[in-house]
Amino acid sequence: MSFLIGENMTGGYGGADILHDCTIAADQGEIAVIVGPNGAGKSTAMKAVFGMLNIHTGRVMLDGEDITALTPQARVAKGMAFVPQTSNVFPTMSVEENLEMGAFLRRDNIQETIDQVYELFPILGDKRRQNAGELSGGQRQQVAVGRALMTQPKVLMLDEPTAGVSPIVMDELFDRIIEVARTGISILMVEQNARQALDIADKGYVLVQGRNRYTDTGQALMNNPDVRKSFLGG
Amino acid sequence: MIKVDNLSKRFGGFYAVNGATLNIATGSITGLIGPNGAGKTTLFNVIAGVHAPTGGTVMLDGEDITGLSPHTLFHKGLLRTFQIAHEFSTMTVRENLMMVPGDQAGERLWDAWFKPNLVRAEELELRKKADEVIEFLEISHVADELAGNLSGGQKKLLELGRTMMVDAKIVFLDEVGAGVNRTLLNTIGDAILRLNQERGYTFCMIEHDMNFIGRLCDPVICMAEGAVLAEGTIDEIKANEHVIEAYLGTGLKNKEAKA
Amino acid sequence: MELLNALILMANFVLVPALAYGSQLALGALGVTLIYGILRFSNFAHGDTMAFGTMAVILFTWWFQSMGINLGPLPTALLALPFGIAICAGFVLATDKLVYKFYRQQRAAPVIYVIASVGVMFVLNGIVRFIIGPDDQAFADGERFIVRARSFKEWTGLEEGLTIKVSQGITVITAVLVVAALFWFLNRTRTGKSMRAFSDNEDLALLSGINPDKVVMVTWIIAAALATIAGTLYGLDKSFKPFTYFQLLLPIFAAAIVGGLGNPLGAIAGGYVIAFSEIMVTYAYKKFVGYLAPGDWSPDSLLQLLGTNYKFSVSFVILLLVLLLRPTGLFKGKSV
Amino acid sequence: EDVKLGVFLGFTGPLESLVANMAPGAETAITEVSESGKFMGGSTVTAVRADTTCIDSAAATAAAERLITSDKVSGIVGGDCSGVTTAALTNVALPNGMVMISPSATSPALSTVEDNGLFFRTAPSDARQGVVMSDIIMDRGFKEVALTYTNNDYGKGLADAFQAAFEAAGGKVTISTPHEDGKADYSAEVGALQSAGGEILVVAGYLDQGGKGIIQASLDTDAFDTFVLPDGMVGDALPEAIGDDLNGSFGQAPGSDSEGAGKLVEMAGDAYNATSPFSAESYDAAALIMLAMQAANSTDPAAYKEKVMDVANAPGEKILPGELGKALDILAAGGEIDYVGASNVELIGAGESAGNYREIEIKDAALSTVGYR
Amino acid sequence: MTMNRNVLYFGIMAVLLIIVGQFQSWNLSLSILNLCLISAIMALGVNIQWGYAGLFNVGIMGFAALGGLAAVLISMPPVPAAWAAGGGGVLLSALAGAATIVGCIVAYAKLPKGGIRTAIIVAIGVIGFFIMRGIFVPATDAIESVDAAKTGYLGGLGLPVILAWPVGGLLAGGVAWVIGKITLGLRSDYLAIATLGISEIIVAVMKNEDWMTRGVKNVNGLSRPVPYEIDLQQALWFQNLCETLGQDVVTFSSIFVKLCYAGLFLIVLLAIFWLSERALKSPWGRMMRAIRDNEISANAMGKNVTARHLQVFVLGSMVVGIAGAMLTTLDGQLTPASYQPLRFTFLIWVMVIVGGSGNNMGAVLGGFVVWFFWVEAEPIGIWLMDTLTSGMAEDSGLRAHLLDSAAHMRLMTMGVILLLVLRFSPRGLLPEKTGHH
Ligand SMILES: Nc1ncnc2c1ncn2[C@@H]1O[C@H](COP(=O)(O)OP(=O)(O)OP(=O)(O)O)[C@@H](O)[C@H]1O
Ligand SMILES: Nc1ncnc2c1ncn2[C@@H]1O[C@H](COP(=O)(O)OP(=O)(O)OP(=O)(O)O)[C@@H](O)[C@H]1O
Ligand SMILES: CC(C)C[C@H](N)C(=O)O
Ligand SMILES: [Mg+2]
Ligand SMILES: [Mg+2]
Repeated sequence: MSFLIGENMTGGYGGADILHDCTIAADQGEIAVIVGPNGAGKSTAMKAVFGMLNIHTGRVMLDGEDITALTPQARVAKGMAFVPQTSNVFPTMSVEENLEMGAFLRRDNIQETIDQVYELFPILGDKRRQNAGELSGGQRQQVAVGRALMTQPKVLMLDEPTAGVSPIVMDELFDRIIEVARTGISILMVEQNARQALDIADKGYVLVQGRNRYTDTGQALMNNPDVRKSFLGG
Repeated sequence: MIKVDNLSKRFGGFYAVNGATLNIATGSITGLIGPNGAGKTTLFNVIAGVHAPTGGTVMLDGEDITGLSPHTLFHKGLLRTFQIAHEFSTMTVRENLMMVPGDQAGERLWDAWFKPNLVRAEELELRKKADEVIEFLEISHVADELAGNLSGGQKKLLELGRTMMVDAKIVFLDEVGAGVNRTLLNTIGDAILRLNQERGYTFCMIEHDMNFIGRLCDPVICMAEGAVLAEGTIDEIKANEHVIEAYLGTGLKNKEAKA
Repeated sequence: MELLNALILMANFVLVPALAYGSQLALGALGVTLIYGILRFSNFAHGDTMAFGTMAVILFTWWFQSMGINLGPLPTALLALPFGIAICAGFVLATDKLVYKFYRQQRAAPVIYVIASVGVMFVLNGIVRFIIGPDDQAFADGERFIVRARSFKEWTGLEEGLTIKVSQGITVITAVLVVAALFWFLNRTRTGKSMRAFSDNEDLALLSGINPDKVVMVTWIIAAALATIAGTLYGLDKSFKPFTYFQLLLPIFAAAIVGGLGNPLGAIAGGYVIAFSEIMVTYAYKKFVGYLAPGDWSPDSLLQLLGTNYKFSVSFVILLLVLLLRPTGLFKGKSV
Repeated sequence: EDVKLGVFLGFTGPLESLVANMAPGAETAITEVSESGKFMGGSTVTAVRADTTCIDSAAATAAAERLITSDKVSGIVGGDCSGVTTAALTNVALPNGMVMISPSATSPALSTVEDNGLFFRTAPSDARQGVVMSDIIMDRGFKEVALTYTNNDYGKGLADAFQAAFEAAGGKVTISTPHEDGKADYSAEVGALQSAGGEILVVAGYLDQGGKGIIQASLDTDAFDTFVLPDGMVGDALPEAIGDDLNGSFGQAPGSDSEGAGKLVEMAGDAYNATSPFSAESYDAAALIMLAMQAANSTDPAAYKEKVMDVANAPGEKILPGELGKALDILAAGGEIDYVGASNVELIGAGESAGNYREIEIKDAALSTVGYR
Repeated sequence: MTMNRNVLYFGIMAVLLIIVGQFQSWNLSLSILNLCLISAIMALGVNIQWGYAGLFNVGIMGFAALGGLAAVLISMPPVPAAWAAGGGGVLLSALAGAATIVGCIVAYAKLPKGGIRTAIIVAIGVIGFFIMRGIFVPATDAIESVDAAKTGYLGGLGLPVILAWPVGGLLAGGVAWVIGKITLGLRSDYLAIATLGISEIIVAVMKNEDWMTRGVKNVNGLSRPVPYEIDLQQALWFQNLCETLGQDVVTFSSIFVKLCYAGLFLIVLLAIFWLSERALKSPWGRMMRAIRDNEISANAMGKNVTARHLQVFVLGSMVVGIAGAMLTTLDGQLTPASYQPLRFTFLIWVMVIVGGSGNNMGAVLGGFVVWFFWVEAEPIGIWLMDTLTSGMAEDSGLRAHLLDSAAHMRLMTMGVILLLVLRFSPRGLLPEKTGHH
């Protein structure tokens, strides 16, 4: 059993089900990447794992504990962190305050972590006093990831963290993710920059219409011609 | 077609665009790249009339369009998409598309009240067109869904779809590719090429996916710190040291260690 | 001498009253602005919340008075204030539970909250009149004046007097303290920041482990405290009458908006802008000019820019001018 | 048989606190008559309240409509404010042929309103009060006054009447400025009034509304120390609230030498304050309607409207509050009465109070009557 | 489904009115109905602005008041003595005012930009203002002293009052155009308070410019578009009619008059409803919804947001103005002091939201329901108190207190009803249909 697993999840936003018997999981120190066409239900699956959506069948387990019934805040307290795909910053708060909010539940000194984030994304250090709402799209994305890193989580969930960031920052980001994973943290990530992502992934999921279509190691999926053609852009 | 001359835009004490000068040739697909915060989106916003420039001019086909409002520019054939999708979230996908064309008779109150037949005929036409676009973008199954309920990528597609509803002269695309599935992005790339070749649209697109840029764009302009850093073909740009240092980078460092 | 007289005249009829009135508006506007800033709607029930809180304070004051407890020169109401705040907070929290919570869960549009608050306003209106009646209620005691015009004249030998009331002094000081405290709270403390975060992006606040129920609760408690303080100070200075508190709503909103909704500093600035413009534009400068003019000459006309019947209009014209230059108020407020 | 009377006053709105003492005034008369058992051969009378809101004509019209057509009242005591009274009169009472006796609508315009003889008031027109007030001020030797009035038909009408009378008598009004009731702050008004100057300040307002606010602020800033108080300002509440500072201020209110007012105060006891403005007039308005019914021996407005003036004026036995039973007896026996009531009612012209005024002065923080005019 | 809801709710409304008719009186029921009709029109006006375009206009009161002003200016007879005394002066000062404004505009256009230009414009403005006042004040004083108790104003044109309805619309629309030009750049609550302020200013002017409106002295005795009850009662044909119907002449005369009003109001309501509905369901409506949804995007899609906002602001205000003129006509008098934001602004908003914003049917229903309870809340409150206290001892203090407070229960009842409706259908009784085309 994996450290984090959303098992056989079925559910949606109140209308028709979006997810059908969908399973995603990540083990400690492991990077799991979800790919799939737009509207496949990737973000929905992430939200389901984070408890922001009702699933009527299936369950979510963290470290052997069933957390299906917990609220999102409670999951944060259990060491999960999530970067949503859209509206993922506090627009009228400064960059630094955004980061502080990421560490809201932490009681220790957070300055060190803040400095680490600034090191990772130097532009944020320059703009620490600026409101996040005034940042460029890519800068915002960096704030969002930075905010999640502030939690010092056990599980880090990222919904398209590289959307809109420049190649150099994307590389930095993936580098950092690998580092983070190496410290034993589970990473669950949705990506459309799929090839780069699968390249560093231990495990990959291809989701189509709310169902698991392929599940394999990152490399295996990359080498699967069907997957390449239909989902990775050839 | 578009001539941007020494354009600048200041926010508070900070110059987001700082003396940018560039040309977009008629019939080209010009790529615009640059690090996050280089001022690309701001440049678009100034050209498209969302922000008034602090200095400099913008010309469209020899006409000074500096500071004109977005809706005026729309009628001059200048369209743009938004980096952060700006769909009409309480309207259906189809309505989002049908509202785009300008000069609809039904948008004039008098005709809406007293010329129902005219309006009805026009609506049929619009609907057909909208359905074609929907089909093309592979979002038929959500055609009657509220746009606010679309997935992130679908919203991006809708954003692009709106520019396809009218005959534009020049279209500014702000990261249409971000968050779009790569397979679909290829299809979109084909569409852009087709619009460019068959209908003569000029494109200027911001993108961070170098493959996508490489496939479509010539020339490519790289911005940094509010000004143009380099311009050239994709290969020239890829080889430019400044661009590599500021933007492209040299790949993953940790990958090997990990394996 | 004449110059001094002129200055004292202005101080007595313009500066002091405008400062006091401005502070009263500011305290009210703070509550409005806080709710707007955090819970993102214009709370039309605020005037009546002020009335409710003040009513609670009055009842306690009476009780204390009847037991002979007092604060010497200061009004007993100050002693009753914490109790009034507690009751008002309890009531407001109950309202939230019964009314607003539902819309929060529904993620209703701000206008729905606004209209719901109109409903709450109606209900509060009835409750307050039901408990304490529609009449004026006297509850001020202690010393009334810090400086009194007549004594002032005697001391200084000037023709003009200067009055500063205890209630005015308390009001101005409280307003400044409260703003400073609120500003500090929102921008420097963890809870304060989490409240701003909640208002910025509710979902993301959840994802950061911020407890929305706590944010909402704290917001309402502070708002109730502000309302009670504002209402009590106003009542001490003028008088308590439920209908007047409803009428206060308009200038209070004007103040909050001029300053920029959601910004505590804006509320203070807005309060003074409204108060000073009301008083200065409609003031008759006849006497003032009379003192300054040489000899015994004094102007025939009143030298009044506009009659006081237009004083409300004046403050709204100023408001408009401010908004035209700065569409979200002096201090860059929010807008939903 | 049970006869219903409408008590049509502003229970909510800006005059709600005055009405709190007016309605019981009217209801005292109603209970008195009803309990006497002598009304129209033993009929009872009940009061039906309806809200004029004082300001909202539409709501007032609807309420009057309800009283007449649904509650089927036989007469209406009210309305209170001149504006809504006019609306209810022209829109509802007139078409339905209903009698209205207002205790407090004092606008001069109501003297000439078209009413088919259906409208009366136990309050005098402000045209008269203006003259009386001017005389009082002149007699005390003041020649220059500042004037502020509550910005409604009552305040404006009274202020105009006063200013005309005062200036005709050679006085000077340095400034005449309105104030809105129920507003948060009156510093601006007081500043302007003080600057304009004047020996005393005439406050044509309401004692628990802006009028009080103006006086309080004037005293606090020492802008004025003597005030002239017309009817809307006369009441115990004012000296009670303000205290010794008000000593020396003076004014007038409808009223007369009669013991009637005192009687009513006795009858009211602690239940309400019968010295509050228009409380006495309310009692009288209700009494008049019932007495006129008795005289006509009919509850049909068309019949008893003719009798209102008869019972109100001489000749006949004088009737004070508390003596309604006696009056009913006399009328039943075919005799004549001259209703004096709590406010010394004397109806003149088109059926409005002649205007007897009680001159008052504040002494030792209390109202005291110093004469009658 | 929605069709059924429409029928259901309007059916309930009809039943309520019938109950009032049966148990209270038909007169009352009809006068409630008339106000319901007017309220429905006002609610439609607000719905056009808010529901279609998302304009938070809280200045309804001002436009209703302007409609009322139109009723006076159109229908009251002119006062020749007042015209003689100061009519010329008022016109002259208006000319002076216009000249000042033109002067400022010319100076703005002709002179080069800079400090000097500003100074000259300010100078022209200030001098013009004082010249204007110099002519204006004596003229209005003269007008106001012409038989102040009865006239003291210029009077109107003496035309049939029904003309005032469209004129009221035009007047309100014209003023809305000016206001819109100034304020429509503002967003949400900022626009709200700006319009609220302007409406207060409009009412303040009507309250204080006696030469035009008689101010707080009110204008009474406006003429009517329908017969007078007294005349009917005397008319032979009417008496015969009553006889055949077996009705009391007096009662039936006022019922008849109310029916006439109801007919007129209904015609106006239906016309405005038809136009609104047609517009909403057309591409124009779609455009407005897009603008409401996202202005930036709509602008980028070629829609002239400012112009459309202005258009819809003017249209909505016109509708409110028409309703305002109708209301004043029904009242038969103009009482400027009665224009209170609670009654004329918030109550109308409550109607729109309770009914369901964005939906014309909803707005109309809201107008009906809310007005009905606004009027009936009082008897309901009293009845409630009576029932509550019926168990208590006759002389219990609490009972007396409760009964005394009954009148205040009106607002409370209203509040409770409002909260209940919003609770059980948060988007209004008849919510806007989204996702329809
Ligand atoms: N409203 C604003 N106020 C202040 N600064 C702003 C504002 N908008 C943008 N900026 C700043 O201007 C710079 C340029 O932003 P812009 O959005 O144009 O970047 P970009 O090149 O599009 O970047 P990206 O690739 O991340 O989208 C950024 O540093 C940003 O912080
Ligand atoms: N709030 C919502 N309410 C109703 N339906 C929704 C909502 N959000 C998403 N959906 C629907 O659920 C489906 C899956 O959406 P989801 O956001 O999970 O897609 P995704 O796989 O993340 O796509 P993308 O790559 O474009 O982000 C879509 O068809 C979308 O229309
Ligand atoms: C209750 C009263 C004081 C009313 C006032 N006399 C009026 O005519 O409006
Ligand atoms: Mg997604
Ligand atoms: Mg950008």
